[in-house]
Amino acid sequence: MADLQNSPASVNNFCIVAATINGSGSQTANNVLVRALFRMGIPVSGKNIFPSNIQGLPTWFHIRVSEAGYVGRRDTTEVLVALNRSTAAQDIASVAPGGVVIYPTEWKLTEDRSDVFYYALPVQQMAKDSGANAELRPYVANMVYVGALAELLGIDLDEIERAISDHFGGKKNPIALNFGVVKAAVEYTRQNLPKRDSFRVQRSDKTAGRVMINGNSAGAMGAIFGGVSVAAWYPITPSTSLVDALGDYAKDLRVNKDTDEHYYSIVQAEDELAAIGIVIGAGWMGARAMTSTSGPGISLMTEYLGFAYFTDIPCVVWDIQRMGPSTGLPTRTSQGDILMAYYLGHGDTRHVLLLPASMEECFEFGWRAFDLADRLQTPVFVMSDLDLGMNLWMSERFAYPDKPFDRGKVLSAEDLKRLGGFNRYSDADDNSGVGPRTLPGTDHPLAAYFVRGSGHNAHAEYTEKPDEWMANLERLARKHETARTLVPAPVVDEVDGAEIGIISYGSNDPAIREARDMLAKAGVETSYLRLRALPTTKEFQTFAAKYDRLYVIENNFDGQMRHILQTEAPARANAMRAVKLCDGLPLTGLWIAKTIVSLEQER
Amino acid sequence: MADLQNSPASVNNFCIVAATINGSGSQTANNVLVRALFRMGIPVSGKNIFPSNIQGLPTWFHIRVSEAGYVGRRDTTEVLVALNRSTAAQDIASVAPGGVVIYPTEWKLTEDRSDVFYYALPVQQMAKDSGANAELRPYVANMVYVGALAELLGIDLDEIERAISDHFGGKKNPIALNFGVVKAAVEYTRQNLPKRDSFRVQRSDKTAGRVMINGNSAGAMGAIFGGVSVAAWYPITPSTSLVDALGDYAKDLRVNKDTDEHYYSIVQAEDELAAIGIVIGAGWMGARAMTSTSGPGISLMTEYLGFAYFTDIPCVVWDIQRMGPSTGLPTRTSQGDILMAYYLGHGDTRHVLLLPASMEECFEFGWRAFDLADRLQTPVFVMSDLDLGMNLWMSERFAYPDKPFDRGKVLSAEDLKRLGGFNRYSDADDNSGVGPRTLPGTDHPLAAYFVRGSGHNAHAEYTEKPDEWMANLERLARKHETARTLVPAPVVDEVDGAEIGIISYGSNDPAIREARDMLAKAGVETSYLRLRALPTTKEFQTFAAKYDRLYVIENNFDGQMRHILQTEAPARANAMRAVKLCDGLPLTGLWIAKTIVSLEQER
Amino acid sequence: MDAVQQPPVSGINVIGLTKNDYRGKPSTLCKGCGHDSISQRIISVAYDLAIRPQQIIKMSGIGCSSKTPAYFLNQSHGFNGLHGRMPSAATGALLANHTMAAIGVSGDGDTGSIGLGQFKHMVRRNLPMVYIIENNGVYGLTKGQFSATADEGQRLKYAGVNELPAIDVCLEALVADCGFVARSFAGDPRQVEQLLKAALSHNGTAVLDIISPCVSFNDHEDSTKSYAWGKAHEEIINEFSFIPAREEITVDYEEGETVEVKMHDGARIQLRKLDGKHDPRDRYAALRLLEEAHRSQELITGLIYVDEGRRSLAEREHLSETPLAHLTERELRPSQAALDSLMAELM
Amino acid sequence: MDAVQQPPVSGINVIGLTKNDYRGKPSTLCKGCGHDSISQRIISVAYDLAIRPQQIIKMSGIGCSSKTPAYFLNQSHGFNGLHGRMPSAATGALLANHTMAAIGVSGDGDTGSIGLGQFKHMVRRNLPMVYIIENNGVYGLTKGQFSATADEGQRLKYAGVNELPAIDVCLEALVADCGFVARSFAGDPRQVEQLLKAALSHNGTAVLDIISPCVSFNDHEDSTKSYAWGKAHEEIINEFSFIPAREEITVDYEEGETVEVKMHDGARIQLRKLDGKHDPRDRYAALRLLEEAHRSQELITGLIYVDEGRRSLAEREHLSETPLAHLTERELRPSQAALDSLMAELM
Ligand SMILES: Cc1ncc(C[n+]2csc(CCOP(=O)(O)OP(=O)(O)O)c2C)c(N)n1
Ligand SMILES: Cc1ncc(C[n+]2csc(CCOP(=O)(O)OP(=O)(O)O)c2C)c(N)n1
Ligand code: SF4
Ligand code: SF4
Ligand SMILES: [Mg+2]
Ligand SMILES: [Mg+2]
Repeated sequence: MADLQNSPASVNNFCIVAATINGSGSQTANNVLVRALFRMGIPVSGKNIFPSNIQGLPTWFHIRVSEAGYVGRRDTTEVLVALNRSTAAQDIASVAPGGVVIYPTEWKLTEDRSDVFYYALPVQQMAKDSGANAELRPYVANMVYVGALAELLGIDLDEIERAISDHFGGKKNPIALNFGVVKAAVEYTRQNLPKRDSFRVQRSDKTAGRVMINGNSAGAMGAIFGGVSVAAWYPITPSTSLVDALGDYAKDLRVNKDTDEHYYSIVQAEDELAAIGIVIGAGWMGARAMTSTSGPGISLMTEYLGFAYFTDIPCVVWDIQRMGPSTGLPTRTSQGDILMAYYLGHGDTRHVLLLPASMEECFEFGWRAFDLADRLQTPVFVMSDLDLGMNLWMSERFAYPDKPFDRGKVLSAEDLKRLGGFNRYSDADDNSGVGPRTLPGTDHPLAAYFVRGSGHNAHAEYTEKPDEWMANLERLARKHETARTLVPAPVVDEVDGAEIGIISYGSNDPAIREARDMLAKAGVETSYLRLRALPTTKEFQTFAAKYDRLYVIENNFDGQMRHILQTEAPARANAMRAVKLCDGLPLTGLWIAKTIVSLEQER
Repeated sequence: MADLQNSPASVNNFCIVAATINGSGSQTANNVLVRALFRMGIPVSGKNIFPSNIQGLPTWFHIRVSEAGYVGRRDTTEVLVALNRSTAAQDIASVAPGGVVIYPTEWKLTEDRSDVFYYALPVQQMAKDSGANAELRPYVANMVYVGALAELLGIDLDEIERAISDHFGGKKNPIALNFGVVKAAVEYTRQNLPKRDSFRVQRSDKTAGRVMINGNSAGAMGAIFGGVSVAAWYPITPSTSLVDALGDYAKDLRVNKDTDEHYYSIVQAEDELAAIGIVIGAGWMGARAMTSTSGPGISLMTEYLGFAYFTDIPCVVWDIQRMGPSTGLPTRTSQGDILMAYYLGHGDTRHVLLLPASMEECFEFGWRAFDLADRLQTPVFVMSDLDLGMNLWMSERFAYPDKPFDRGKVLSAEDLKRLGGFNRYSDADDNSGVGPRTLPGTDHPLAAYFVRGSGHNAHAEYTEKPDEWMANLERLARKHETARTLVPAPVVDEVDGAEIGIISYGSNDPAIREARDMLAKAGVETSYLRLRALPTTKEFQTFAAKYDRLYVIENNFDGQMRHILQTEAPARANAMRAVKLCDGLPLTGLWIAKTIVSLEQER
Repeated sequence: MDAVQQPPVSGINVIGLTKNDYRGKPSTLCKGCGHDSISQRIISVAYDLAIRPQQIIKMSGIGCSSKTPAYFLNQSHGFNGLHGRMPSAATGALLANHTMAAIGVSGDGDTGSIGLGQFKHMVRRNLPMVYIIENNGVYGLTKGQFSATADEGQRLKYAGVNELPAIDVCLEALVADCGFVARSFAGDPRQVEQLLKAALSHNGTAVLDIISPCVSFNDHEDSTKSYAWGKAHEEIINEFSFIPAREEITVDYEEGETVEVKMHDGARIQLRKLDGKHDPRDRYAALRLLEEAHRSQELITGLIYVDEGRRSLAEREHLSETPLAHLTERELRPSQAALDSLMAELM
Repeated sequence: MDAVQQPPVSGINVIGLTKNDYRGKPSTLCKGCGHDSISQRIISVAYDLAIRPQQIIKMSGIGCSSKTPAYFLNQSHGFNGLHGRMPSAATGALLANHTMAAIGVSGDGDTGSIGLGQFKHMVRRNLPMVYIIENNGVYGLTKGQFSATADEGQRLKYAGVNELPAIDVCLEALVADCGFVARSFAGDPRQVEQLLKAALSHNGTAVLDIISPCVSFNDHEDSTKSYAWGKAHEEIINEFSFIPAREEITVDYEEGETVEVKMHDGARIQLRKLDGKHDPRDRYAALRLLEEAHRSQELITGLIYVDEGRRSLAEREHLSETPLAHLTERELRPSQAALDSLMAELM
C-alpha cells in the first residue's frame, strides 16, 4: 500500500553500505565514519553483516544516519561503497534509484545504471602513494572511501581526524598515515568528482550526552557493576566479545594495583559443559558467576543448567543468539533460542529469562541478573542476540545501579547460632519458593548441607517419597510465581482507540518504533507492549486482554514467544498472530509495517 | 463423592503388594506369582516400585488381579506381604480394611490392627530347612510367601511349578529347591493358618492367547523387526534393559550361525554425546540406527539431535522417561520430557514424537519409527516411560509388520545415471519437505554431497544468503506438515452426548479407561482421544473443536502436552484444562476420576 | 532403613572433635562394597589430621562411588553433581574460594568413560584437590556394564567379554602433567590412609586411584555351577534381583611385595607395592613403571609420581587473598566515577 | 567469491582420474594458511594412490581445519559434524559400512580441548580411520584463543600468555593404545605425503598430528612496532579487521636433522625428523622419545609408533561382510515364524 514507505532519503536520512572483503581492515574505516557522524550530532547506527570465516569473503557494513533517530536496519541502500569485486554486481543492483555508487577506478567498471550516480576513485594508486609498506596498503586503502564520503556527504574532517586519532590511541604515525590518505581522497574528489547526487549530512544536536557502544561491551560492563567475580566460557561467535570486554574491564577495575591481587577470575574452559560446571560450582560456593555463549553452547549446557534449577544454585547465563538450528549461520542474528532456554532441561523446568532491547538494558540487566539469581537462587538467562551484541548502537549514558547487591537468603554462622539450624529447601518463612542457603566454609557445625540433583526433601536429604518429591516441585512452582513479581516489567505504550496490540521483545524494538510511526501515518494506530522478561507479569495479562488483535513480532521462524504467550494467556491464544521473519538480518520497520497491514487486510 | 470408588475387592479383584528389600531376590517370587495368575486366565499386571540403589533399600512389587481387565495401578492394597522390617509399620498401615498381612514369625510383631487379617510364617526357619546353602537362603526365603499366597488365595500349584520351571529354564536343582520351599509353605499354611479373609482367585478365560512382557523388551523386539542394525547407547535407568533385550534378540536372530557374521552392531559408548553421534553417523551412512536413553541422556544429545534435524539424517531415539528434573528419581516414572523432546535443540526445531501406550504399540512403533525416520529423513523419538518400559504388562500377541521397509528417498548409482544428478535438499518433486539422498559409497561421480550443520542451500552447498536460508527453513516446515499426515493417528472413542473430551497419551491409558468407567457409573459421560504422536493430526483438531471442556491428562507437573496442544489449537486453548500429577507413580483410575469430577464441580 | 551402621567411637582429636563428628549418613551401598571402606579411611584420616570439617568440600559425580560423600564428613558441604562433570564444578568452587580443601570422589566410569575429558583438563589446570577414583572396573549403579578401566579380555556374566584395552587413569593423569599420582587397594587400610594424608598435603591435583571391588556385579561362578543362573533367568527379570551378602576383601603386604588378590568372582589381580627403589620425582621413571606394569598385567600401588613444582590454578589466577566468594560490594562494584570515565571514552 | 583457486593439472592416474577429480571447492581459508597445504597433500596422495573417491568418506568437526574437507575430494561424501564430536559420527559411519575408508580432519581445539574425550575413546576402539590434527595451537575460526596444544608460556597478542602446559596429542594417542602415531609439519610436502600414504594403509586409527601455522592470529611484532596496533584498537572493533596476506611457511630437511622454523609472529619452533635409529615398533621407546622431546621443547616429526597387531573395531564387532547399511529386509526382518516363537515364550 502506497502509504507505507521509508521516509524519503535526504539530508541526514539515508543508509551507507560499505561492501568489502573481510580481513581487509575496512572495520577501522567504518568505525571512523560512524564516530565522526555521531559526533556531528547525527543519530547513527552501524551494523556489520559479515561471513563466518576470517579472510576473503564478502562483508557489508551498514551505516544508517537518521535525523529522526531511527536506528533499526533500513532496507534500502542509498550510498554504496563497492570495494568487493565479487559482489559488485548485486551490490550495485541493490542501490535505490537516485543513489550513489563509489568504486575503484582500477575496476574499469561499465557504469550501466542510469538512475544512480557513480564516483570512481583510484583506490589502489592512492594507497600506494600513501607511502605505506606493501603489507599495509590494502588496509590504508579503506581510508580512501572515508575521504570520498567526507567530501561528497559533507562529513566534518576534524571529526574524522579526531575519530582516527582515538582509534589509534593518539599514536602519531598511524594517525598521520591514515588521515593523510583521507585528505588525499578528499582532495581528489574535490578536483575530479563534482557532486551530482542529493545526499548530505549536516550537524545536528541529537546525540549530545550520548554514547556509542555494542551490546556485548554494555553487558560486560553491567556484569562488572553487578559484582561478577567468576566467569567461565568457551569461545563462540557472537558471544566471545562479551567475555573479551569483561576481561578488559576487569583488568582495569578489578586488579589491586599494589598487590596484583585479582578480584575476579575468567577461565576459558575446554568446552561449554565444563564452562557451565565451573559457573555452577562457583555459584554454589557463593561467588557471582556467569558465562556467555550462543545456541550450540546452550545446548551443551542443558544438563547442568537443569541441575542448577533443581538444586537452587544461582548463576547468570548470557545467550548471544545467532542463527540456528545447529551451527546455522554463526555470524547472523536471530531470536531462535527463546523456547529452548525457557524450557531448558529434562523434566519440568521453566527458567527466568531477561530480554534486553537496548544498550541501557544490556548494562542494567547485566548487573540486575545477579540480584535476581541470588534472590531466586536459580540460573538467570539474559537473551541478547548478534545484532544487539556485536553492532554499534547509540545509547543514553548508563545509569549507576539504583540499589545495593541483593544476595538473597544466605545464612551466616551467627544466623545459625541464633536459629539453631536451617532447612535448605524450605520456604516456610515467606512461601517465596526460595529456601535459605549457607555457603561452604561457614564456620558452624550445622552449616553443611548436601547438594544433589536427585530427589531431596526440605532438609536437603535424599528422598524417593512421593509426598516429599511433590512438595519440592510445588516449592519450585512457587518460585516461578515469585519470579513474576521480581523480573523487569514490560514497557507499555498504549494509544487510545488502538485495536491492535503489538507484543515483542529484544532487538526488534527500534524497527517496531519506526513501523508504528509508519502505521500511524497510514492511519493504523497501535499499542505496544515490550516484554523485558519471562515469566510474564500481570501487565502482560492486562494488555493481552485489552486488544482485539495481538501481533507478536519475532526474529525467528516458528514464532517462539507467541507459543509461550499462548500458554500464559490461553483465553487470548487465538488473538495472537505471528509476525516473524528469520533470514539472518535484523527486522526492518518497513517489513513489520507492511506485514501488519497485510494481516489486517486478510481479516 | 460417594459414587467414585475402586470396584470392591473380592474374587479376582484386588492388589497384592510384596514389600521387600532390594537385592533380596524377591523378583523371582513376584514373577512366578504373576505368571501363574496370568496362566490361570486372570488379567494381571506387575509393577515394581524400586529404589535407586543396588541392595538394602525398600522395594514394593504390586500385583494387581482384575477380572474386569484393569491393569493400571490400583491405589489400595488388599494383600500385603511384609518382608521389610524397616517399612513394616507404614506398609501395614496402608492395607485396606478387611485386608491381609503376611509376615515372618521371626519378627514377633504385635498384631495391632483389628481390621486386617494377619498370617505369620516362619520364613527364615523354612529357608534354613530348605537345605539351601547359607548364601542362598535369603533368596529362597521368598518362595515362602509364594506358597502362603498360593494356599490362601487359591493359586494353582501346577501353574506355580510351571512358572518356576520356566524361570529356571527347566534346570532340575533350582526348580526342586524353590518349589520345595513353596510346597512346604503351602503345607505350613494349611496346617497352621486357617483362611479368615475373603480374597481369592479363580480360573478365568481372560488371558487366552495373550502374552506378558515389559515395554523395553517389546520395543527392542519391534526395533529388530524394523531392521535396526546399529545401536549405540550409554547405560542409564530405566532404558538400559531395552538395549539389553535388543542384544539378546539380536544374538538369536541376527547372527549367521555358520559364518558368525553379525548383522548388527551394538556399541556401549563413553557417554550420550558419543552414543548419539554414532547413531547419526550410522544413519547418514544408511544403516537403521537407534539409541535408547532417558532424560539426562536426551539433555546431552541436544546438540547432535539438532544437527540431525537440520541436516536431514534419519535415526530413532527411545526416551524411557524417568522422573526429572536433573537426576531426579531414576527409578520412578514420569512423562516429563515431552516439551523438551518436541522443541529439542537451539534455533527453530520441532521434532516427531511417537507416544506408545501399550506393549503392542511399543512393538509397532519400534519398527514403524524406522520407516518414518527414513521417509522424513529426521530423528524420530519414541517417548516411553519407566512404567511402560520396566513393568510387566498383559498384551495381545504382536502383529507382524503390515508393510515392507520404507527407506524413503534414496538414490542409487543407476538413478543418478538416469537423472544426471540430484539436489540433496530440494523437495521440488513432491513438496514433502524431504529431498533425495545418496548413501556414501554410491558408485557415481555425482553421488557425493557435503553434510554440514551450517547454512546450506538446495544443492547442499554452503550459503549465508538470506533467501537460500529461508528456503531451507520453509522446506523443513513443509516436512513438519508432511509428518502430520504420516504419524500414527490418535485413537478416538466418542460417546454421544458427552460434553467432556479427555485427551491423553502413553502409559496413562489403562488408568483412563478405568476412570472413564467410574465416571460413567457416576453419570459423567466422557469422550477420549489418545494421542499417539506429535505433531498433531487433523483428528485432534476435530476432537478439540467438538467438546466444551477438554481435560488433558498427564503424568508430569507442568502439563507439558497441554502447553503444546494450546499452541496447536489456539482457538481451544482456553478449554484445555490440566489433569496432572507427578509423584513418581503411575496415575490411578480413581485419582483421575476424582480430579475430573472436582474440576467439573468448580465450574 | 537397613543400612551399614557404623560403631560409635570414643576419644577426641586436637580440635576437640570425636570420630563421630567426621562420620556421614548411613551408607546405602552393598554390604562389603570396597567404596565403604574408603569412606572409613577418609573419616579416620580427617579425624587423625584434625581437619576442620567446615574447611572441606566434598565433590562427586554420579555412581555408587559418587554417592559416598554422603557417608562421610557430615559437617562438610557436599556437591553431588552430574555424571562425569564433577571436575568442572570443583574448579568453579575452588576459584570462588581457594581457601577450601576439596575431596573429590569419582568412579572409573565417571572418570574414565564419560568424564575423561574433564578429568584430563582438571589435571592440566592443576586444580588443588584430592581426586579419588574408586575403581571397580564396572558401572555399579547401572548394574554391571564394563567401564573404560576394565581389563581387556575380562569376562562378566552381565556384560560378557571386554574387548577393549583398559584406560590406566594413573597414566592418563601422568601424561596430563599431574603433580601427584598414586594407586592403592580399598582393602589395604594402612596404605590408603598413608596416601590420603600425602594427597591432602599436596598443593595441586592429587590423583588417587583406589582399586575397590564391586561385590555385586561379577560372575558368581560357584553359584552358577550349583545353581542354574542362566540366560533364561536374566531375560525374565530386569534387575539382578539377588545380591548375596559378601565379605569385604582385605590385604596386608609390605613395600616391595607382590600379592595376588582373589576377587569375589574368583578372578585374581596382582598388586605390587612400591618400595624405596622407585624415585617418585622422576616422571620418566614413573612412565616406565606404569608401562611395564601394563605389560606384566600388574597393578603398582603406592606413590607413583610427585612434583610439588607446578603452580596450582589458584596461584596462576592471582586470586585475591580474600576468597572471591567473600568479596563485598566495596571490592566488586566500581564507583560512579569509574562509570563516568567509561562513559566518557564512548562519547 | 575471492578464494584460493587451484591451478588445473593434466595427466591421469591408473583408474583414469585426473588430479582435478580429487580437488574440492575453492578454499575460503586465509592466504598462506597451513591447512590449505595439507588439503593439497591429501589431493596428491589420493591421486597418486589412485583411490576411488567414492570409497572415501571425509569427516570433520568444527574449525578452520574442519572446513577443509570441503576443499578436497569433491567426489567423496563429506560429514562436517559438531565441534569435538567427529569421532563418534565416524564410528557410526564405519560400523554401518566398514568397507569405506575414512579421512578425518580436526583441529587442535576440536581434538585437544572440547574433543579430547571422544578422541581418546576413538583411539581406544581402534576405529579404522586416518585422523589428521591440523595443529596450530590456537582457535583460528574464533579468532585466536589458545587451544590445549599451545605451549606453556607462549604469548599471543589476542590471548596474552598461555599459563597451561600443552597437551601432546601424539602422547595422548600413544597412551590410549593407538596403533599409528606420527607427526609432521604442513610445510614439509614430502614427509606429509609419506606419512599420509602410510596412514592410509594402516588398519586401525592412524593419528597424524600436523603442525599447521595460523597466519592470522599471532603477534605481528613488526607491525605493532611501526604501527599502533594497541589495546585501543581492539576495543573499538570486535574482529581482527585486517589480515595481511602471508606466505606459506615451508621447510625441507633430512631424516635425523633438526631445523628451526620461524613462525609468522617471529616465534621459533624446533623440528627434529626421526631417522632409522628409532624403532617405531617399541611403544616404550616412543614414550621416552616424546617425553624427552617434551623436556627439550622439540617437536619430533616422522612415524613415532606403529603396531599393526591390534584388532580394529570392525573386526571386533564381527561385522557381516556385506556392510550393515546395505543389508536388506531379508537379513534384517525376522520371519513370522520367528515372531510366533518369541510370542510363545511369553505366554
Ligand atoms: C548423563 C548420565 N548418563 C548415565 C547415567 C546413569 N549412570 C549412573 S551411575 C553410572 C555409572 C557409574 O559407574 P562408576 O562411575 O564406575 O561408579 P560405580 O557405580 O561403579 O561406583 C551411570 C552410567 C547418569 N546418571 N547420567
Ligand atoms: C559447541 C561449540 N562451541 C564453540 C564453537 C565455536 N568454535 C568454532 S571453531 C572453534 C575452535 C576451532 O579451533 P581448532 O579446532 O583449533 O580449529 P582451527 O580453526 O584452529 O583450525 C570454536 C570454539 C562451536 N562451533 N561449537
Ligand atoms: S553395586 Fe557394586 S559398587 Fe555399587 S554399592 Fe554394590 S558393591 Fe558397591
Ligand atoms: S584463521 Fe588461521 S587457521 Fe583459520 S584460516 Fe586463517 S590462517 Fe588458517
Ligand atoms: Mg565403577
Ligand atoms: Mg587450531
